[in-house]
Order: sequence, then structure tokens, then C-alpha cells
Amino acid sequence: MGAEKKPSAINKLKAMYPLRANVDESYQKSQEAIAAGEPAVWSMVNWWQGGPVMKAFGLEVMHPENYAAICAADGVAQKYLQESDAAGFPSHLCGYARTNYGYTHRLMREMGGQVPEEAPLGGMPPPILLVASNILCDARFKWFQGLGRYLDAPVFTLEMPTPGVKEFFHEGVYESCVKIATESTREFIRFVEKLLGKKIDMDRLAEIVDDMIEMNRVWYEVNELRKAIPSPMHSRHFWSCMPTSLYLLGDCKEAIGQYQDLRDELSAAIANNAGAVREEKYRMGFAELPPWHSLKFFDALAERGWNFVVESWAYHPPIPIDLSHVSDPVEKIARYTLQFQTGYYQFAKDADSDLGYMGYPYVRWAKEFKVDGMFMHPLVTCRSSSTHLGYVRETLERDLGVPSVWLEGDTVDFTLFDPEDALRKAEAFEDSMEHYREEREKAGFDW
Amino acid sequence: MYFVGLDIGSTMTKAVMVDDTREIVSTVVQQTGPEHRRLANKVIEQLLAEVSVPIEEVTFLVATGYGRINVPFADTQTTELTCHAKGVMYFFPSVGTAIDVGGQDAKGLRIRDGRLENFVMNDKCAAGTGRFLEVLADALAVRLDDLGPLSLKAKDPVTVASICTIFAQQEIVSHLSAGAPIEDVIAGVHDAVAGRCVRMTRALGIVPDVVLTGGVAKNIGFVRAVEERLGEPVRVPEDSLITGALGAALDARDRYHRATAKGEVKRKERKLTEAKFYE
Amino acid sequence: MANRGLARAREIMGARQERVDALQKEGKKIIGYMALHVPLEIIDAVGMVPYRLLGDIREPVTEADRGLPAAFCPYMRSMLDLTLKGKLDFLDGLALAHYCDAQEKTVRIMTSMVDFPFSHFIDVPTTVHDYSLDFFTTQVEDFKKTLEQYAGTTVSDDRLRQAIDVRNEQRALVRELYDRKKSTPPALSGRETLEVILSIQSLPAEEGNALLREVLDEVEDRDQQGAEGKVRVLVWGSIIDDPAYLEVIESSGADVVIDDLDGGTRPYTTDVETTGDLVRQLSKKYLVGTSTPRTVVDAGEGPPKKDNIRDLAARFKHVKRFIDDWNVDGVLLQSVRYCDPHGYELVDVMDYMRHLEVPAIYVEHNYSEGAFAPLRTRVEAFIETLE
Amino acid sequence: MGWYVGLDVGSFSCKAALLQEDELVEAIVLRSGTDYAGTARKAFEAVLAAAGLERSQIDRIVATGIGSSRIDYATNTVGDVLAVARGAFAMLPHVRTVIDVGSQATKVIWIDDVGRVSHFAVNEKCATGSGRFLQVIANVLRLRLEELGPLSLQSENPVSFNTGCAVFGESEAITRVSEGVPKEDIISGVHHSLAGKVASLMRGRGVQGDCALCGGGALDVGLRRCLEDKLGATMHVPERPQIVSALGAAA
Repeated sequence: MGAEKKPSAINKLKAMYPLRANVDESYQKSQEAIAAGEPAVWSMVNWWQGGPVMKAFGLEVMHPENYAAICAADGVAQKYLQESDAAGFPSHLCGYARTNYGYTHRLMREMGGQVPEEAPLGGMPPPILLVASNILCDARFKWFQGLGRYLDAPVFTLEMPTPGVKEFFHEGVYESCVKIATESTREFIRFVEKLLGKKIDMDRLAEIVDDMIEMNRVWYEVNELRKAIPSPMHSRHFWSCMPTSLYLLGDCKEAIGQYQDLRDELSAAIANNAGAVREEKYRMGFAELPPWHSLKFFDALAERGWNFVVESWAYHPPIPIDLSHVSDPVEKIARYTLQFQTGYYQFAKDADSDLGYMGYPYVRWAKEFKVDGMFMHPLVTCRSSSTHLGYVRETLERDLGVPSVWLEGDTVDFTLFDPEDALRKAEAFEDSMEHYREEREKAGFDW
Repeated sequence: MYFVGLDIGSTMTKAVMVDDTREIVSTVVQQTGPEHRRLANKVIEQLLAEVSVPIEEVTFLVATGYGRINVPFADTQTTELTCHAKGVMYFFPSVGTAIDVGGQDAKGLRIRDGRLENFVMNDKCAAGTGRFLEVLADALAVRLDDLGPLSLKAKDPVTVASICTIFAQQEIVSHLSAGAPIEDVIAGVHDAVAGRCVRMTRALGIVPDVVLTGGVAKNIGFVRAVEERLGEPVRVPEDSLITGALGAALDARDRYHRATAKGEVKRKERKLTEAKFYE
Repeated sequence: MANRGLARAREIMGARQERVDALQKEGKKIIGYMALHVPLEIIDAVGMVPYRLLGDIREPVTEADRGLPAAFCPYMRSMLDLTLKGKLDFLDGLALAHYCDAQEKTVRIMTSMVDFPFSHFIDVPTTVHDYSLDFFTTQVEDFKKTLEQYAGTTVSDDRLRQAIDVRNEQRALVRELYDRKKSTPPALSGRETLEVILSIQSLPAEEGNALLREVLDEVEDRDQQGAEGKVRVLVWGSIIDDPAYLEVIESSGADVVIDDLDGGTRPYTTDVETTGDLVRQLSKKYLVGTSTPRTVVDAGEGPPKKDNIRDLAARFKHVKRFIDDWNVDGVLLQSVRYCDPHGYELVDVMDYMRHLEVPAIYVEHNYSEGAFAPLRTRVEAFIETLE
Repeated sequence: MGWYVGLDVGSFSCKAALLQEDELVEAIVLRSGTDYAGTARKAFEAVLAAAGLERSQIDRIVATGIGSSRIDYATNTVGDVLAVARGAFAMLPHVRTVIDVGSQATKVIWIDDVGRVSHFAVNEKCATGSGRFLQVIANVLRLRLEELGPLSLQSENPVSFNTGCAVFGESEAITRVSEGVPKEDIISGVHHSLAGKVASLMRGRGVQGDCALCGGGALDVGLRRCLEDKLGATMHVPERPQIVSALGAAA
């Protein structure tokens, strides 16, 4: 990655900017509100289960996962990681969690609750409530439990089941999943009502839920458009636009409009056959969390004609599902998040795969998005985003003739991911992609 | 009564004799070195000769260090960890964290109210041990003792990216050929080793006072690098090499008195015979 | 079967598979399961034999890289490695549960990469709310139904009740075994205890109970004259499925008198009530009555203000009871590297041990024979601090 | 007819290969000192001199290897994986698996029928996984690299090293010697340990088709024998295996 200043090989998208702006703006808003005395809540990403509820309560929600990434990008993470080690947390735990432990140690034990000066974006003030979720990984609730030694705030752990793939289709199982997810969300509402001493506005909740579902439907359509050849939107754009949906940033109604603009811009781009990179030689998939700290390296790859057309399953909205027949907004939430969790189960079952979430979606996408190669980015301290990669690599290669390039990294320890090395490997990997292109041809695939 | 501690390290063999008042009576430090590996008994002979005490008058002898199992004339063996803790506490009763960087390993010790509470060790890889410095001093054709003073002159320390000592060797050579001043390279090397030792010890939590022992603690540049990495001042005993052996001698005394209390004193017929390695 | 009691247990541990091979020849179906939430009673009731799957700390992992990253629970890596090497091919089926992410994801990979005649995955909630128990009960019901279909039988309440009674008896016998370890010196070593437990986990329930009775008789009149008690330690943490691991600790001068381990007390601390809806009672035992580090008893249960020590005391009350009743001198917290549930739990347990003023160390290992030597050094040093 | 030069600027030695179209005309191997660029230039000029060519007659200069970025006069640079693959395929078109044991890294590359890389694996983090381990041990045993192989073949019972670190391996070797362990057993021990690392690098894929062994390590019959035993495959060693990358770069 030379230092010389040249225009990025990845085309810009106008509609991307408002969506990206939501991140800082809503952060700003929260900061001001909290400064004005509003209580802060720390929450795990919970894929639209707890989000709409907290929004309906008008709570100012901060996401330690996200904030840890910001600390990493800002260069203060190392300090917090050391604090975490000193506190005795094993160094193999999630890098985001360790950053958060270090930060909280500093916040409570050293600063007596005052945000430390080095904290980027005004920091995260002490919360009145911790909202954990058991979707996708144990860390995301064990982590908050571990904060108990620093924070005098209760933890609520949202339940979203993780049934087996074939078991999911057994009689009664789906409804039992809906039931626990609904009850858990209901209990969460009761819990917050008790904590705040005020009732939730159910109409407001219903409205938010419907907007949220519509927003994600449009966002889903946006990503469907990326199947076009050449693909009009690069993963870097996806990562910029995704937080609005994932963290329910800003006003959902506005967000719907913003995603619609993006959809229109992409349709137009497709019409004049404009791809996200100057010359699309290779269509790439990316798994899982990106190396936030060296995103520039995607430009270097774009120079070589690498277009990243699909990525991070966990950041994608669920396959749209019609819930108009469901009147209770809480049950709607439950069914919707469950759709995120199990939306690909049917496809997985048909393919006799038990990795209904995380793993199998990539196999399906590789085919739908006509992917030439998969960029695997296993993270040493993030098990849940790395566990399935070996299986995906083997399945893609065996069943679809799609090769993978394997580059280790970490959420916060940047030294682990070496962009120079990545580029060296990329050069050789192009050979593999050419090789497998022919293999796929021989095997009668259409890409 | 005399109590002896023998610490057989990879590079140095150390022996310390204390009397019943815990006073140090005699100390010997010698190169272990391949050809000396079998000469632990010579070290003891020297130790005894210095104060002309016959071997029979040694009440209790504890061997430690990674060669400890091979000492036929010892009453017992104690892990180097316990011995280092005891030795360090002798010099600095207020110690909270001790880092011992030996020739072939590095240890982090967490000490709380006079007890070894927890510890970490690296003996798998030369990076982060004194060995790293030896190898690189070699490559730089600088005497080990000169590393410290030289590194203090560093203006802009280089970064040593390679973890592997052997590859780091090449890396610094190319740093030099790229024109980096030797002081900067040495400082970079100190920082690399310090970084690994500190990173390892952090897992225990750093509690002052922090004490640095082992041969490398004689290297002022390294001590500074550790302080740099820790953001904490570091204390170094006058003789940073003997803490293990001293601890062993003190342990010998403790064990002897515990045994007598229990009424199970068994004096050992002591004969200085060779210690063998890799049976 | 010349050997009895402890000798028999050791013999079975030495060749765990032999007994089930013999049973298979008699036409019994063997169902492999992993700790800790699979209701064994259901497998018993359909007339099959639950066989606890263990890793192999001595077998170098060579195949697992196909399916799992290197920085991953080495115990699960071993499990997948054995699977891919065909060492589980003899099984008639797998009964799997969502113990932790590592296990949940590994078994999905296992069953995707290798075909088993039968496999069923039971999802386990994280919390113990009523709705969590409701859900888990439906999961257990579904497991019962699927297994009944596979076995071509339906299980009557009486049959299930019998199975529960036998397992309740087994749990009582194991607890009695641990009670014998309250004495100084303990009537049997940690190594022996683990051998017994791991062998009954590879035997039909009744046979296991018989073995337990033999062992209890045997240690009854054990001559402890002159035997000297050593430092009494409690071992906590992730699975230990190789008795040699405890041997290392005990040959370093400690008696492992009690444990909080999947391969130890954890499955045996509570019983199944036999009143009312039996499947729900089973579910209650295996969800609420089985303490694992993944089970969250969060402030959601208590008043919405939390007091950390109260929280810790609630989560680790069983550990406190062990320390008091077994008169523990020190606690060895151990875990395989990359274990999230135990890794996150660690600092909390440490805090609680400090609160109780019980000395504790943490030892992390990589689930390989190479782990023994450093373990010895650490334990030796720890024990020296306790003397 | 174009003249092409490939420069493989390695940490242990620098290799230059001169091609006329795809015909190898001259090649030279020079020990790298501390000054990679200088050694590279010497090698470059040497091949030119040997062929009686002027700098101006060279149509393309391609550099590869750890020091390739220092060759400012290179037309362009190519990654070491590709260089090895291209070179091995040019020299031994029948091979489909290539093992390259260099002093900086060990690479395993699987190539297809037209010489393209279909997969590759690299070990470059730790010296015990590279030819450098051999050099280190040869050094302490006061042996020349070319003596290692023949000695190793005579070993009755190879030592197994207690450590996974080349530096500690060095002192272990010294001690073993001082305790009368024959040199050949020590060297054979290193060969076994290195072959083991290569095997683990190949896990999951193994040897496909004929297998080439190149890089400086290929000159070592002891290592070659160990690899053949461990992998159960014949190692096809090209003539002058060290120049494979240089040739691949030029091609």
C-alpha cells in the first residue's frame, strides 16, 4: 500500500454519505442527551430484538462492541487491553470485551465514573442498565456479567434460541422458539418499566417495529442489486451503510428514505453498467469482521480488479418475511429476529448442512453472487466469527470450486493482520481464482 | 549451621550459603556453559572453600533452576519460582511483582503478603528471554555489558517486528545496512524483549513494587525499556543473579526448621558427585 | 470381568470402548453424548446406552484444521479430530446439546462433515426464567420423540420413571463417593474418583451403579492408618477427561478432594423429581439444576440494582459449600485455552475466592500431553505457598 | 529474442538467472552479506558478464524475495510464491506439488496443469520451520551445509528436540554433543523436525501428483530423505534448486 495519493479505485456512492453520517450524528445526539441527564444504556447488538424496545423507551443506547472498534481505530485500545490483562481477564477473550473491561476499569476504578480524557468520541458514561444477548456468541452475555465487578447496573440477557437445523422443522419447534423469544422480550419490557418507573408506549413500539422491518426490507433489496455484473457496491460501502440498520440509528422513517436513495443509485449504476471498481476482474466474498484499521488495503486490491460483492452474514438484514398477520409488536419482534437467526435454515437443510446460520449462508451467496474467491479473515480472539470458516472453505472448494484465501487478524491487535503480506498472497491467489474458474466451467457452473 | 542454595540455570550456575540468622555467608556465580553442565559440584566446592566449610557441615541443601533434578547431593529440590520469590522478598519485602529474565526463560511472579500468589513463565521460545539479547549482541558484535550504556544514547529506536530471534537477527542486520545507528537498533532490541516480558507479566496484573532480576537486570538499557513499557519504576537488587540461589538457601533453612519442628530431621550423608543432564 | 471396584474402573478407563463394543454385539445401540444437558434417562428409557464422548489429550490433532481454527477450544478440536479420523464411527447415534458456543458450533460441523445414523441437537437457553424452562422442555420433548422414532418404541411414564430412579440412585451414589473424600486423608484420590466417574459414564446405568457400590465397599475398609493428609485442593474449571491430569496434581503434593468440573460433581449435584410431568421435571434438572458457567442467573431475577458479592455468592454458592464441607486449603482454577464460558467466569471466581480469603491460582493449558509439565511446576509452586 | 533477468534477493543468498526467451542461459548464486542490494547487483552484473551482455541489452529485470523492494533498477517485482511456482513448473513441468525450503520461509505450493498456483501454504514466523534451522545447527556443529545430508543418512537414532525454538535447539545440540551424542543423530533430528513442519503445512491436501523439492534445502539429501519418508512421495529435485525462484521471476 504505497503512500502516494491517488484517487481510490473504489467508486463513491452519493447515497452512502447520509447513512454513514448517522453514526456520528446519533452518537452526538446520545452524548448531548446523556450530558443533559438522560440515563445511558450499554447494549450488545441484538439484531432488532431489544433495539426497538429501547428506542420506544427513548433510551440512549451505546454499543460497547462498536465502541471497542472505535477505541481500536483511535489507538487507545492497547491501553485498555493492558488494563484488562492486569485485572486478570485471560488474553484469549474477545478483543472487544477486553477493551471494554479495560475502559470500564479506568472509568470506574480510576476516574470514579468520569469519562477518561483519552476516550474517543466523548466516551461511554456509566450505564444504568446492561442489555446482553445470547445470539451468535457466549461472549455477548458472559462479557456483561463480568462487568458486575465494576458497575452497579443490572444486566438483562435477551433469549433468542439457536435450534438445530433439521430439528427446527420438527412439529412445534418453530412456535416454541417464537414463544421464548416473545416472552423474553416481554420480560425485558417489564424489567425496563420497573427500572425506569414508566410504562412503554405500545403504539410507538408498533410503529418503530414496522418502520424497522420496512427499512431492512429496502436494505435487503439494496444488497440483492449487488448480484449484478459488474457489482455496483463494494463491501466498504456496505460496512459504511450497515450501522444504521444494525444499531437502529437515527429515525427509522428517514433511514427508509436513505436506503431507498441508495437502491435507486445502484439501479441507475447497473443501468449504465457501472461497477464499484474500475475493472471488475474478481468478485470476492468477505468473511467476517473487516480489518477496520486497514480498510485502505481494499483500495489496493481494487486496483487489481478485486470487487468485494458480499460479506459478513451477521451484518446483513434477514430475508424479508411477511408479518402483517401478526398484530402484537412484541411477537413481531420475536418472529423477525428469529427470521434473522434461522432465515437460511431451509436452504441449509436442503443442502444437508447443519450450519444454518453463520456458515451456510456463504455457500449460498457464493453461488448467487457468482463469487470467484472468498477472503477469510479469522480473528484470533473472536471465536464466533471464525469457527465456521474452515467448514465454509472446504465446502466452497469441494461443492462449488470456489477457493479461499486465509489471512489471520484480530479485532484489536492490529499487528496480527499484515496488509503487505495480504497483498503478496493476493497476487498468488489470483492464480488460484483463474484455476478454479476453469474448474467451475468444466463442472458446468455458470460463473 | 549452614544452609546452601544451588541454582543451576541454563547460562549461569549460582550458589549461596546462609547461616541460621539468614545472613549471606558466601556466594559463587559461574558460567554454566555446555562443558560446565556437569560441574555443579565444582561450584559448591568453590562456595565451601571460600569460607572453608567442609561439605559435612552443610545442614541442608536445596537445588533449584532447571538443572535441579540432576543434583545427587541435594536434600531436596524446590521450583525456581518459589526460590525467586523468597530471594526477591529478602531484598525487597515490599515487592508486588517480580520479573525474572534468565538466559533461557522468563518468569513473572505476583507476590502478595509474603507469598507467591501467581506466576507466568516462558521457556518455549528464546524471544522474551535473555537469550534474545545474547544472540543479538553477537550479531551486532557488541559486548553484552555494553548494550545498556549504548542503548541509552538512542535517538530513534527501530522497531523489531520479527518474533523469532533468528529472524530478528536478520532484521537488525538489515536495519544496520539501511543505515540505522547501532544505538537505535540496540534500543529497539531492548524494547522488543521488554515488550514480551511485560506482556507476559501483565496477565498477572502489575502491582508495585516491581522488581527485575536475572542477568539481564544488570543491563540499564533493558531496565529502562521495561520501565518504559510498564509505566512503572523498576527496582533491581544489587546482585540480580543470585536471587534464585539465595531463595533456595533460605528455603533450605525453612525446610530444615519445619522438619525439626515435626521431629523428622534426617541428616544426609553428603558426597559431591557429578550431576548429569539428558540421561 | 475379573477386576472389581477401582481396578475395574481403571480397566474400563484403559479401554473405554471395549465394554460398549461388547454391548453392541449383544444388539444394544450406543448413543454418544457430550456434557452436560442431555437427559440420559430418555436414552436409557428407549433401551439404548448413553456413552459419554471424551477427547483424547494424547492424540495429536492432525485433521481438525479442516473444520476448526487453531485458536479454538482444543478440547473440541480433539473431538472433531477423533470424529474425522473415524474414531466415532462405531456409534449408533449422537445426542448433542448447546453446552457452549464452541460445542454447539463444533457439533454442527461434526454432523455436517460426517454422517451418523442418528443425531439430535438440543438447544439450551442461557437463562433460567420460566419461559426458558418452557422452551427447554419442548426441546427435550422433541428429543424424546425423535429418539423414540429412531428406536421404534414409545416410552411410557412408568418406563421413564424407572430410568429416572436408576439415575437418581446413581447421582446419590456418586455424591456418597465424594462424601468419603471429606476425611483426612480422603478415602480415595482425585484420580480414582475421576476414573470411576468417567467409567460409569460409558456404562449402562445399572452396571454403573453396581460399579459404584463395589467401589464404595472397597474404600469403606481402606486402611488409612499412618497415611498423612496432604494439601486439600478443589479443582474448578473446564473439562478434565484424563485422570493423568489429576495424577500430576496429586503427585505434586496435593489431594484433590472435591471439584467443580463437568467430568466431576457437576452432573450429580441435583436429582430429578418424579412427581407430575416427568419430561418437565427432567428438563428442570438438566437446565436449572445443572450449574454450568454458561447458565446466567442475572440480575433479571433479582431487584434491578445489583450487589456484586451477592451476585457472586448466588452464582458460586456450591463452590463455597464445597470449600467449607470438604475443608479445602486452596483452589486450582484451570481451563483449556480459548474456553469462553470459563474464561469470562474466571475473574468473578477469583474475586469471590479473595472475598472468601481462599488461596487460588489459575492455570491455563492447551489440552495436550505437553500441558502436564508446566502444570506440575505451577502446582508445586502453589502448594509450596500453602505449606 | 528478448533477454530477461530474474533476481531472487534472499536473506541467505542472492540468485540471478539470465534467460533468452524461456531458455536459461546463465545463473549464479552469491551469499548475501548484510547488503542485499549490493550482493544483488554483483550477481546481476556477473550473469551479464558471463553472457557477454550489456545492461542495455536486457529487456526485463524482475526481482523477487525478501529484499526485492531494494532493487530500484528492477522493471518490476513478483511475489515469492508465484516465482517459485513459475520456476518449478518451467524446470519440472510434470510436478503438481512444490516444496520450497528456503532460509527465510518454507512454502508448499500446489500447481495445476498449466503451472498456475491452485493453493499454497507458507511458514515464515519461526526459524524452526525454515532452512535456517539447518544453518544454525550446521554452524554450531562446525559443519558445512553440504556435509549435513550425507552425515544425516548415517544416523542410527535421530535425537528428538525438546524445544520448538531454533535458538534453544542450538544450545540443546551443543549439550548433546558435549554428552557424546553423534553429530549425525543431531542433524537427522533437525531433518525430522523440519520435515514434520513441512508435513503439517501440507495437512488436509498432501502431495498431489509429482512433487518437486527446491530452494537451498533441496541440496540436502538428508532432508530430502526425511521428507520422502514422511510424505511417502518421491522428491523431484531440479538441477540447481536454489535458482528456481530467480528463474521463475525471469520467466
